[in-house]
Formats: sequence, C-alpha cells, structure tokens
Amino acid sequence: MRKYLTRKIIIYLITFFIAASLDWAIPRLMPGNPVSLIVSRFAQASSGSAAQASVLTKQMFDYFMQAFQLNIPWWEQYALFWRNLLTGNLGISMYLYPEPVINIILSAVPYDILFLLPSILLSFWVGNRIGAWAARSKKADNILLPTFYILTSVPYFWLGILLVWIFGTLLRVLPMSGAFSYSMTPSFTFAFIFDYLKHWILPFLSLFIVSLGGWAIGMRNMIIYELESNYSRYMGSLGASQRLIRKYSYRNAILPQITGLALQLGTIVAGAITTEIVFSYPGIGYILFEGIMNKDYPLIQGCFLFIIAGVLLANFIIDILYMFIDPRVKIAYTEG
Amino acid sequence: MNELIQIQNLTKIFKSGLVGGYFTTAVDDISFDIHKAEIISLVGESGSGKTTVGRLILRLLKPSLGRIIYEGIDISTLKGKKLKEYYKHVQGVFQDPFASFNPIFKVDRVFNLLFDGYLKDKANKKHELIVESLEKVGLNSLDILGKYPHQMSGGQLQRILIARTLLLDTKLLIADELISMLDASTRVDVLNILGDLRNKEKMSVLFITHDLSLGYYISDTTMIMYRGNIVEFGKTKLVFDNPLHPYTRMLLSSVPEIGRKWKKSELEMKRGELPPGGCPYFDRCPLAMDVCRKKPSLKEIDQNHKVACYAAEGVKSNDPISFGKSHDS
Amino acid sequence: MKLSDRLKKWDVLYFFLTNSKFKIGISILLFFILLSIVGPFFIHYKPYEYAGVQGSPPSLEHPLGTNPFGYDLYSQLIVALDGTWLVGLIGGGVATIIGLLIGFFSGYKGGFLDEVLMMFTNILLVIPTIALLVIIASFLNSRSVVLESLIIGLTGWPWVARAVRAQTLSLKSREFVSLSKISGAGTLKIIAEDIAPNMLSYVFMVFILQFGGSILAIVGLSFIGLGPTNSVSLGGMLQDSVLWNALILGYWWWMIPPGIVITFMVASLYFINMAMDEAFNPRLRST
Amino acid sequence: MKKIVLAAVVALMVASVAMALTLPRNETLYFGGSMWGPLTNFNPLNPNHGWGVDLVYPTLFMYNPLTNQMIPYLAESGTWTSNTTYVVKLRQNAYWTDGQPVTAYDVKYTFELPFTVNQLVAVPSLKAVNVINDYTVEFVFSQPNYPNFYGALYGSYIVPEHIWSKMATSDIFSYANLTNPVGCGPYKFLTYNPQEIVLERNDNWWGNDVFGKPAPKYLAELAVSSNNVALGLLLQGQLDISNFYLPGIESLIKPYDLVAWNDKPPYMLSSNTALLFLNNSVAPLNDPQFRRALAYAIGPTSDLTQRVYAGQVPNYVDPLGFLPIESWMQFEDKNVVSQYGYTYDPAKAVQILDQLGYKKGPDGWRTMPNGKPLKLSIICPYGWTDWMAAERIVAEDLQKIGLNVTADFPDFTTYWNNFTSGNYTMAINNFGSGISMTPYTYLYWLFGYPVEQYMYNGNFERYSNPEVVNLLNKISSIPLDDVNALQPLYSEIEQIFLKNMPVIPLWYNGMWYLANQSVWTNFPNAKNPYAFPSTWTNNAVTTASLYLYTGIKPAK
Repeated sequence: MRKYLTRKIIIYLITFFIAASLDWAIPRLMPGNPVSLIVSRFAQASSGSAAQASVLTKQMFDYFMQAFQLNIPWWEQYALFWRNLLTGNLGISMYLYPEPVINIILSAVPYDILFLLPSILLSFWVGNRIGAWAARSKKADNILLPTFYILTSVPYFWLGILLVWIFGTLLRVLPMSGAFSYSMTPSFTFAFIFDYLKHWILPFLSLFIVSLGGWAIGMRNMIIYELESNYSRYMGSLGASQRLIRKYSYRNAILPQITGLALQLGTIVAGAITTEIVFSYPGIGYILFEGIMNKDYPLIQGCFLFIIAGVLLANFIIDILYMFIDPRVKIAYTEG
Repeated sequence: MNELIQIQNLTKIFKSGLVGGYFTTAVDDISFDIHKAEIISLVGESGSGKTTVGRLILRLLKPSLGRIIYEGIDISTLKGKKLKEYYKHVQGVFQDPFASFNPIFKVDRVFNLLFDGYLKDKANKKHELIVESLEKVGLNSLDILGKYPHQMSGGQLQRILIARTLLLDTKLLIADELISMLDASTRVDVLNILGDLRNKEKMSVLFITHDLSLGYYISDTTMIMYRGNIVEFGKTKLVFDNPLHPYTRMLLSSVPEIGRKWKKSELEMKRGELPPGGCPYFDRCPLAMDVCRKKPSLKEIDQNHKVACYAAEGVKSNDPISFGKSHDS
Repeated sequence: MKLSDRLKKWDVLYFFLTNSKFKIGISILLFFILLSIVGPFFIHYKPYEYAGVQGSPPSLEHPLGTNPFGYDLYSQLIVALDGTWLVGLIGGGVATIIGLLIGFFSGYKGGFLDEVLMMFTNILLVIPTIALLVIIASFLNSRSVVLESLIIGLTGWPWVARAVRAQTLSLKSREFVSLSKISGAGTLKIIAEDIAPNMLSYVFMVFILQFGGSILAIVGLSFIGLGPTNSVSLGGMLQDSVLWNALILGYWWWMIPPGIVITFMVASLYFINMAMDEAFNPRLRST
Repeated sequence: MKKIVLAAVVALMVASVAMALTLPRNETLYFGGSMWGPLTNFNPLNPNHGWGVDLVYPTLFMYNPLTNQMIPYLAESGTWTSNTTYVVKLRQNAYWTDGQPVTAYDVKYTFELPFTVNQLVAVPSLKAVNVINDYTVEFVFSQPNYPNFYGALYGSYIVPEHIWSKMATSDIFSYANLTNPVGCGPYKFLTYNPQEIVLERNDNWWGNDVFGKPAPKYLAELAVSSNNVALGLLLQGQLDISNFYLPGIESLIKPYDLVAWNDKPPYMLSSNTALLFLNNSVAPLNDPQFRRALAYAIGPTSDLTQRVYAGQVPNYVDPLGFLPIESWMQFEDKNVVSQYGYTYDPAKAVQILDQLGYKKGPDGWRTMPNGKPLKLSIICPYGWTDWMAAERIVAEDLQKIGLNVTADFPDFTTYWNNFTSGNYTMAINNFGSGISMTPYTYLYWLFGYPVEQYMYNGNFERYSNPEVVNLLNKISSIPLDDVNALQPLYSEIEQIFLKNMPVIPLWYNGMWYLANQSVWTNFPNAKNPYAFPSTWTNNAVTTASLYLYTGIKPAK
C-alpha cells in the first residue's frame, strides 16, 4: 500500500514537473517580446501629455525587462521560475501591473469555489440520481435520455445569455451580472448572503443544466451495465432484493463517475470561462479571459498552473480515495 | 505411466509499473501431476495463485520459470499446429460464463469455432453433434441455438461451454471457479456433469475453487494453495480426514456455507511480519516456530498425502513463537 | 458461419431501423446535410456582402433576416455549416486516430510503454487547449477553420486514448478471447472477430462523440475570441451577435438560429451514438 | 453538500476584511466604461492606474475641450513671466486629507520624478522646477515645448511630497497605493472589490466653495467587460452613465428615455479619428499618387459610418482627420483643403491608377506597372466587431477600383507586432488621435517620430519627411494662442498631408455616452453642454469631468 502511494506521488510529481515546465515554455515560444506590448500600452496611456521621445520608451522597455526578469539567460529564468514557484510566487501581471499574479488568482478563487464547486457537485449529484432513476424506469428513460442529450449539446454561453435575457431583461426577477449587487460590499450579513445567492442562481443554472445531462447519461449507462453484470445476476440468484442489487450497482457505477469528475474539473474551469464572461462573474475563468485578451503571459501562465495543479491534485485525491473505496484497485496492486 | 500432465517447478512472477515498479510472485515453484481420469481440486482463497495455475496450463500465460510437460513435451515450445493439437486435448471453462461469450455473436459461435478449427471433417454431422453434446449436459438445443448470450442464464452458458469441450477429444478440462457464478440449484447439476465426464469419458478435471466443500464433493485429489505455494496435497479423503497444515485446518474448521464470505478475522489475522523466504503462512500461523523462517518444502507424510509444514513433519522446536495473543480459530 | 454473419448484420440493421433514437438522430443529421448541399443554391449574397437592408427580420428575400451590418444571415449560416462539418471531421478524426493509436498501443503492449504513454496523455489532458491556440494565434495573421480543427483534434485525443486503452485492456483479458484461443482460432481471426468488432463500434462511437465535441469546442473558443478569423463560423456568428447585443436590441434572428443549429447538430450525433451503443451492446436494449 | 457550501461562504466572509457597507441607491452614481478588470493599483503616477485617481489627486489645471479652456484647479493662476519661465500660484486653502496643506513642494516633487516613475509629466525641455514660496512654483525651460507642457499641466496628478518622498524612487512606480490613499480631491478612496471601485465624497473638501459640491455621495465605477451586460444594466437603471461603446443603441434612446449627447444623429460627440495607415515603406504604397488614388476610392464621406455605426457618429470625416472641435479646427486652412483635398470619387481613383500603369491582369485585379501581381491586405484586431465591419467596407471600396485587397483580422498581439514593426501593408488605428488642446498632438503622433525598426509611439505609416518634423518643432515652440504665427505652419503641414496622403482618415470614433435618468437627472448634453460627458480617467480630457459630478441632480 505504501509502495502504491509512493509510486503515485512520484508519477504525479513528474507529471506536474513536465506540465509546469511546458507552462513556463509556452509564453517564451511566442514571437516578439511581451514587454513591447506593455510599453506600448503605457506609451498610449500617457500620450495625453503629448509626445514622448523614443529614448524614454527605451528606458521604459529596460525597466520592464528587468521587472519581469527577462533580461537574464533562459536557464536562469527557468531556475528562477521554479524557485519562485516553490515560494508561491507566480510573477507579476503585465496587464494588471504591478499586482502579483498570485494575488489576482487568490482574489478570484473564493468566487470560483463558491460558484463552480456547488455547480459541479450539485450537477454531479443530481445528474447521478436522475441517471439512476432513468436506468430503472423505462418510461422516465424514454423522456429523460433525449432531453439530457439535447442539454449536453447546448453551448454553455448561449444558454447563459438566453437565461440572462429571459430572467434578467424580460422578467427582471434575477440580477444579470456580477457575484453580488454593486451596492454591496462582501460582508458576513444575512442581506449579503441573500444577495449573493440571488446572483448565483443564473450562472449556476447555466452551468448546472448543461453538465447535468452528461452525468445523468453516464450514470444511466453505468447502472444498466452493472445491473446486467455477473455479480448482479449472482446476487439475484441468491435471492437478493431488487433494491439491494440496485444499491450495489449504484455504488459500483459511481466510481467511474467520480474519476470522470476529477478529470473534468480542469475542463470545467476552462468551460466556465464563457459562463463567467457572460455573467461578468469575477472568477478565475474571467481573469484568464482578461489575461488572454490582453496577452498577459504571466497571468495566463499563473492561471494555467493553477488549473494544472488543481486537476492533478483532484486526480491524486481520487486515486487515493479509490484505494480505500474500491477493493479491486487494492487487489490489483497487492496482487499485481 | 498414467500421468497426463506434469507440472515441474512452475513459477509465475508478474511485474508492473514504470516508477517504483514491483514484482509479485503469483505462483511460487510448484510441482504436481495430474493423472488420467482424475478430478483434482485446487483450493485457495482469492489471490492464492490458483487461477494463474489454470491459465498457465492453458498456455494463456507464459511461465516465468519451470515447465509444464504434456505427453513428454514442454508446452511452452508448442506452436501453430502442435498447439492446436494440444488444445484439442486440454480445454478450459472459465469462471465467468457471461464474459466467455463474445457478446456480438450468437452462442452458436463457440461451436462454430471448433468446427472451423478441428472438426472440418465432421461438418456434415455438425448439427447432430452439437445437439448431442448439448443433451449430455442437459440442455435442449432448441432453447439454445440462435440466441445471444445475454438472453441466457449463467447456468445455461456454463453448460454450453462444457458441452463444447465434449465435441473435442478433451483429456484435461481446466474448470476455473466453474460454478461460482451459478445459482445454487444448478450447481449440483453441473458438478455431477463433471463426475459423469470423468466416469464415462475418462476426462481429467482440474477443478479450481475457493470453496473447500465443493472440492470435497467432487474430487479425487485435493491441493491447497496459499500465496502461490502448495501447502497441502493429497487424496481428498486423506486431506479432509486428517488435515495436516494449519491453514487447511483453519479452512476446515470454518468451511463456509455456500456464498458466505470468509470473515475478515479469518483472513486477515496478522500475527507478525512475514519473513522473506519463510513459510508463507508464518504471519498467520498459530504454530509458527523459528525454523519456519525458512520455507518448508512439500514432503510426503503419509502415502498420497504431502504437506509443507515443519510442525506436521514432526519437527520439534522450542515453544511456538508467541505473538502476544493466542490464536483462536 | 456466413449465414449467422448475415443474420447478425441484418439484426443490427433491423435494430437501427426500428430504433426511434436512431431515426430521430439520423433525420436531424440528414436534414443538416441536405441543408448544406441544397442550401447554397439559394444563397444570393456572400457571407460578408452588404445585402441592402440592415437588421431586417426574416423575410422571403432574407430567410433568416439580416444583421445590423446588412449581412444576409442565411448566407452566413449555410457557409458556416460547411465549416462546421469540417471541424467535426478533422477535429473528431484527428483526435480519434491519435487516441486510437496511442490507446491501443498503450493497452496492448502494457508495461513501461504504457506508463510513458499514459503520463504523456495525462500531461496533455491538463494543459488547456487555449494555451496552444494562444501561441498559434500569435504566430499567424489569421486562423483558419482547418487549423483550429487540427488543434482541437491534437488536444482532444487524450480522452479517446484513455477510453481506447481501457477498452483494449478489458478486451485483451476478456475470457471470450481466451476461449477463442483455446478453440484453436488464429491471432488474425481473434483480432478480426473478437477484438475489432467489439472495438470498432466503440471507436466509431468515440468518433461521433469527438465530432460533436469538436463542434462545441470551436464554438466555445469563438466566444472568447479565439475562433477562426478568416471565415464565417457558427460560433463566430454567435459571438458577433453577443457583442452586438442582438437579443436586447431585438435581433433574435441573429442569435437564436446558430445556437439551435449547433445544439441540434450535436444532439443528433449523440442520438445516433446512443442508438449505436444499444445496437452493439445488446444489454442496453430494452427488452 | 449544503454544509460544504455554507462552510465555504462562512470562510469567505471571515476572510474578507471589508466592512459591511450598502451604498444607498439615491446617493450613489453608478457608471462604467473604462474599467474591465479588477483594480490593482490606485497609483496616479502609474499610467495603468485604476479609475478615479483624477478625483482624488487633482491636477494643476483642468481642460474643457468643449470650450477649449484651461481652468485653474489646484493652481489659482499661471503666467509666463518670460519666454522661458512659467509661474504657477497655488490655492492657499487646498489641503490633503491628512490635514497638510498642498504646497509648491508637492508640485516640485511630482514634476521632478524621473520618467521611469512618472511618465505623465515628462517634458523634455524642462530645466528646473523652483519653489518661490510655499504657494508659488516656477517652471524654467531652455526652450518651452508648449503643447507638451500644457498637456502636463492638465494631465499630471499632484502627489503629496510628505508621504511619497518616504519611498525609494525605484519603488514608487510599482506602488499599489490601495490603503488609505491621501489625496486632496473632491472624493476619497473608499473601497474596492473585483467588481467595482467606490469613492466617497469628501464633505469638507476645500474646493466646495470654488467649484461647488459634487452631488453624489458615492461614485461607483463598475468593472464590466461585456457590453451586453452593460446595456442590460443601463436599461434597467442600475447603471447611470455608460461610457461603453454600445452598438445598436440608437433604437433604444427614445423608448428608454436615455440621454445621449445629441437627441438625433450623430448621437455622440467625436472623440478621436480612426485612420487607415498605409505602409509608406513598401511599394506601391510608397507612391504618393497611388496613396491619393486610394483616398479617392474611400473618400471622406461614405456610407461606412451608416453601415457600421448607424447614426451614432457623423457620416463624414475631415479630409485631414481633424476632430470637429474648436482647438483643432481653428487651424484647418479651408483653402488648402479645397485646393489639395479629395472627395469620394472612385472614377478619379481609377483614372489615376490607369495613368500610373497599374493595369488589370487576366484575373481582373490590377498588377504592378512592371506586371508583377499586386496584393494588399488591411488588418485590424480580431474581435473588434465594428472595426472589422468597417475594414470589410474599406476593402470593398478598394476592390471596386480593381485592387486585390483582403480584410484580415489577426489577434491583437500579432496586429500590434506587425503594426509597430512595419510588417503590414494597410492597418486601421486610432490610438493617438484623441482630443487635445492643439492639433499638434495629432500631427506629432502621425508624423513626428523618426522612422526606426520598431515604432511604438507614432508614425506607424513610416512616413519620412524632415520638412514636416521641422514644421512640428517650430509649432511646438510657439504659444498655443499665437494663431497668427501658428497658422502658416499648420497650412504648410496640411498641404503636405493632402498632397501625400501618408494616412487616410476613415471616421470619427464617438465619445460614447449614455445616461439613464431614473436616479440622477440634468446630465450634460448638446443643449446643456456644461461638462464633457466622460467618466474615463484619461489624462487628456477628463480632468474637467468634475463639472459632471457637480452638475447632475437627484431625480427626486
């Protein structure tokens, strides 16, 4: 068991190492110098006070080359990257200069945790429940399955915009954007929480509805496979009740679903970019989008790193959990 | 010479993993013979390596060390026609009848394969032969042919697989957990079919099971495996009447009812560290002695009764090693 | 043998023809295929040609209306449809082929190679597609549909590889394969009858899913401004309409049709996939 | 599940140190249009600063583009005491919020910061800043560059020396300044979160007697990046002033009773000019005659704005691209324009091209006179929908005269790389053509920079003409109000411009502005032009936006 753990940790560390190195390399593969962009942005911003000589622009250029540590050889940059990373330093944002990337990401994370996590987990939970129901009720299956398939086919943001239009613009029952009212500042008061929840509903729904279908379909198929499986037949032959068999097949079917959940966490963050843009929701997806739009490489890099680390961590936790939940894994690794 | 097949120093090591890869010895240097018209039970808990032995004999796995001799030839050298000839005589029925059928084909395919491969000359009598063999295992061909596997019960499927072996000149049948997936009522029927095969067709059967009572019911010889090693081997009656190995004794004192799981306490009673190269049962054995740190070999105690245990051999040591807590099976 | 084979084929075909999910799915799909074949005959404008009227609702002259720039939306939709097929074919095709090769190889060979390939797969799985697109965008003056599809394919295969690998592993150790072996069947026969058919249907289904997934992927990328830049696409139409406040300004005909087309196109593929799943896995069929 | 959510909510609440605050709707002015991401610094010396620094850190003067006036702000007066010396007298009742008076030392400190720290005040010819007494400061030049200096007077925020000088100079530029910034403006920095910045009125402001008290107690700038959200908020009255570009809005102004600058087209004031940059360093765009042919094919009047902006902006553009504001237009020489200008005349364009020998090849497109194929492309950043539509129309115009022109839409980075490195044939841009006190800023941006490998600041078309640079230098050394001395110089540049057409003006971009009257009324508009309708914190134009906040009134 300890061997299994060590092995897993080593594999995950290698994966992280390579992924993070790629992440580091990506902006450096781009043609042109990112600093020229920020210099030109600053030059434009200050053009109101009339023209500057290009000598001054060069000073600015040097200043930023130094500020972003781009004036040293690449291997030193790479070493520095790892040293900084290990101390939680992801560099400084270009677009939001001089804010450290880690601060920008950390200020967005609570919104992601509060918005994405409930959406993902609730859609997972409800989707699996409904899927299990569809698996045992022919009637429900015939209506639900096509519905789910249509739901998974809807582009996230299109649905989001329709929802905003219907509930926000036409009916005016729910707010259209933001994580809370603009008249509020985050505080631990009942009024704020209520306000927060009101703003949460539409983004939540647009993500929830679309991902619900996928989970339900997966669960439905898994359960049917499980119900037809040998041990179910065996249990049946031993006279176990249908309910008990269903309970067991649900338990078995949920395992691959959990793997799917862990694997999907990363894609969901990326997928939530569109939802967060539609609702101006200040999460990581939104930050990443701003980073992409403004070619803020340190910020993009930081967001990716965050996503990479998150996905790997989720997978690792699932792997470890598996070891305890699923005896098959245990046997596979103790027996070879 | 009535040995059908000889297993000599058979060892199978699985390895896995890229990083921190490790080896697992599934079968550890075992030797035994299977005689003609003999049903031999291979009993062990899951993970004991018993299925691996079956798959090795069927040449679905290659041994890491040791040999399997059939008609004087090491089967690992068989290829092409020779291998086909071997399968004509050595056949298997697997644990999971549902998985044994390719779901996209009708059940007829298992017979068709044989007629394509071995029985081309009997193609004209194909249908009668199939019907006949199905009848031998108590099936009505009308209920069977032209159907998909998923339309059948496990008992039916398993019997089809046995019927299939009857079409060939099968001398050895590897029956891996043959009845573990069957419902209780069918079990005895299938077991009886095996008995009939031995008696009428002079077929030998390697009956792999985790269920001691089934072994007792059917077999001539019983072989107990534990962690890849044979710990006791002998005529069934001898083994059951006079179990020599502490593991066998533990099994017998807790013969499970059908379908009942072994209790955790029975399986996982750990009483110390397993010494490398020592007796595989060391950590659970109430009789463990210092000498057990070296692995005992299989020794004949009575005629037709072998055991791998110093205590059973009568080797006296000092007091049994105390693990601080007395074992109570 | 031949007879049973034919029966089997007939059986699956029969199943398809009577399966309502398949019928619905294939009808929708055929409708869109027909639309992209026949549709161009009724195009009177280039996608970005000024059609004379700005922001007019659907009419006989402009079946899907025009947008505020005066572009005929029907023309845009039909042209975009072609691009969408291309995205599905290339994106889905590339992902399936690479995934199939890596997954099969990894699962079949096992051991060290398996570990290396799977680690590689996992690394690609955690690097978002957007990263690659951002790099490529910075190298090129424009992004074509083909290029975007290739990128989607090149980043989409890890899912396929994992699935195919699992399938290969399970097929390889399936007892019916062992049974065929001890029945004297040759390796070729086993691959042809036991592995391939059980895998092909699966691979085809994976392809269909990737086809749909690629379409959704490019729509999502378009929305965040990383879509194809040199041709009209369904996602691009949606992005334009969103940027131009189409719904609030009342141009529903600009925003709704592309979304519906995407949804039903992808859904029809899923329906077909579902029907295939039932056809090839008789257990899923309703009895 | 619920427990997890609850726990997470609690965690967030506990973690957030911000106090509970609810802005009263009838005392808060909500607006948006210049902030798209979260606030990261409130440092007035960093050009990347958040919105609202102008309201916390006043400038010496304000500039009102509507009246073309410099208005004393922190300064009481400013006079040239000699050709090279400018003396500013400060208001003696101005105080920082920590109680310290605003003095000449603060001005000296701000203006003497090195360029890397404070680009906003960089005036190359400034020799010294001398403190005469606590409230008098003197600027000494070798030779004043008037446009630059005036720009700095109304564009540079004065920071308190007694606080900022405690920092090492090298740390100043990257200072975030987000905790209790000490300013001396009408508003105080109150709070911020990822969605907005909030300022609170300084009720004891020294300027209340001078400028009047601003009406809203709170100003909240919203960070909204999608304009459909902005439009929704505006229509529902959750946003009072929008400086977003909201396409298609013309149809909603009347039904929703919104205030735009004009109540009929063009609805918006003009704010800058979008131009077609022709790369003067590549053939055939290095040929002035060829460039003039293009100008005739595009024309100063076309249906471009109608098709793209549908009445939001004027349907013509000045042939020189001068903004229709007094400070610029006073220098446009009508004779020069009528003599050397151009009109929309595709036939004339065709005639010029035929004369020059750009004959049509077998594929219908014109070739180079030597028979080589001629391919041109226009670029603008992908996703800038209105620009993309405009670019397609320009491409169509040029295709009509037989030129093989494609409309390309690279990503912004690629666009910017190509644009600044000269790796393009034609491109649309407007970055330096904004409103100012003098057309000099516009012309300097277009022609003032010597051609180098990379052009970051201007002259992106790479037009080399020492004569123009010489003229611009002369203009910069003449006081802005000396029209008689300036006019001949401007006429000369205008003549060179029109004869050569290094760039072609395309359309006026609007000063996007819409207001919802449900909470606040009396918004400025063409009939009541008391303030420039901008909430953008752009040093050039918005320092006079103070009048916007003092001029609006609560609806009830």
